[in-house]
Amino acid sequence: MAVKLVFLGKLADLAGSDDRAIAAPLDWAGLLSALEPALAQAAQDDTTKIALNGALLTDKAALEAHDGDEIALLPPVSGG
Amino acid sequence: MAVKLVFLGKLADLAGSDDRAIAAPLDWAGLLSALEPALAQAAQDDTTKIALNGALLTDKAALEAHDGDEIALLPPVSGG
Amino acid sequence: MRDVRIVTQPFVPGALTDEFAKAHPGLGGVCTFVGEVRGEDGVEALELIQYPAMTRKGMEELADTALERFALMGLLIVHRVGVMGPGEPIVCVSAAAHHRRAAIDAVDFTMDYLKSASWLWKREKRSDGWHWIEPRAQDHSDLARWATKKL
Amino acid sequence: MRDVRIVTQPFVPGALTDEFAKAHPGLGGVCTFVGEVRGEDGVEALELIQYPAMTRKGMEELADTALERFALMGLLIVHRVGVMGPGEPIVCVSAAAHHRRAAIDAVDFTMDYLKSASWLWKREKRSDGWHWIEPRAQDHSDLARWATKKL
Repeated sequence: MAVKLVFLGKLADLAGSDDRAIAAPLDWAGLLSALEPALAQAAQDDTTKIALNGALLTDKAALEAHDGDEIALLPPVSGG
Repeated sequence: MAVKLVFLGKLADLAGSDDRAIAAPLDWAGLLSALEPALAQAAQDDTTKIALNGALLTDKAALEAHDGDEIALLPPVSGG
Repeated sequence: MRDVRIVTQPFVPGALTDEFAKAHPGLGGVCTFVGEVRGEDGVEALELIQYPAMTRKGMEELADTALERFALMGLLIVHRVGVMGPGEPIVCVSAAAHHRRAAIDAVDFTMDYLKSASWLWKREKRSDGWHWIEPRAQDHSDLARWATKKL
Repeated sequence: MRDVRIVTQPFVPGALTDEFAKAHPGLGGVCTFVGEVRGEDGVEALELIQYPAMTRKGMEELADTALERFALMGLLIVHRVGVMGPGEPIVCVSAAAHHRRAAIDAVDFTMDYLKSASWLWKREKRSDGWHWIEPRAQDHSDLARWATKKL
């Protein structure tokens, strides 16, 4: 009964790992409370995008993740 | 004591060969009188350029060719 | 033909582009851009991190957009990810078309989007360690060209 | 590095462009355009006739102009002449630069000039024999772009 969190780019440095599992189900408030303060702040930053199972959320607050889902925290891309 | 005439593109078809030798020295009037009428007419056409030893003449009438020189009759280029 | 590849090992651009050209008989021209890791500013290595759930899909969508927007016969995108050294190719984009303008414009367009809108995160290793690369203002002006330019 | 070659035999573009890229360590990118003989409209063969006293020199001058106008590290022009068949490469232009825009623009510029202002005469063989190709209006509009476009 877990959701996989994936941290990209510098957020992986901040998180100390590329990914972690947290308890499902999970909404936006639950995600923020599950993260360390610096990560929670980064997650709320306008430049940080959130994807659920590879699809970008247009409204982060609408996050609803269940067992087996994957949430990605995407800082600004720096290009190929 | 000859000048080499070189015919490019469709002018070679008109001349029946890629090049020919004619007597030196040679000026513009001499060149025109040495050519068959169709070639002389083509040579005078504004779209036909004349080069002497690889250098384009800005004024065809100023042509002055001597023994060993090469005159090229250049129809419009059709591109690479 | 749409051919999008994300590769983790070094690649040889000429072999890919020759093969790509052969796959499109009747083409008029192929335009190719190959980007390499620059060694300037003391950069010892570059790392590109992909997100498998999104990176390849994003490039496939970009390729579809280019194929629709330009009169192309085919588009090849090969993008390296992982750690690479100066002089190694990072990206190779080839566009095959009946006419050269379409091929050149498609490569220009695809590179602008790849460089600024790909789901890739980059860091550089210098003598003092790894540094994350922030987006550049230039990237946004590159993309703005395609919103207004008549093609 | 300026490298201008007129060749009478088939060539393999990828081999040339890989070698060209290797010759410019520190480059950011290489843009390449390869033009091939199209087999459409019943064309069985194409012949390009050069004038040795002018054709190569003209291409060298064009390469010098491109090297001056764009921030290039090198420019390669390989042009086939003689008789060739559909699918065979006619021309390969590669530009190496620190930045991609310079490389792409230089190839675009060089191709426009090569296609319309080279000292080359072209004829096509169809089922009813050889036909000389006249200049196209498109060629002139291609060149006009470079007189007005700010780069």
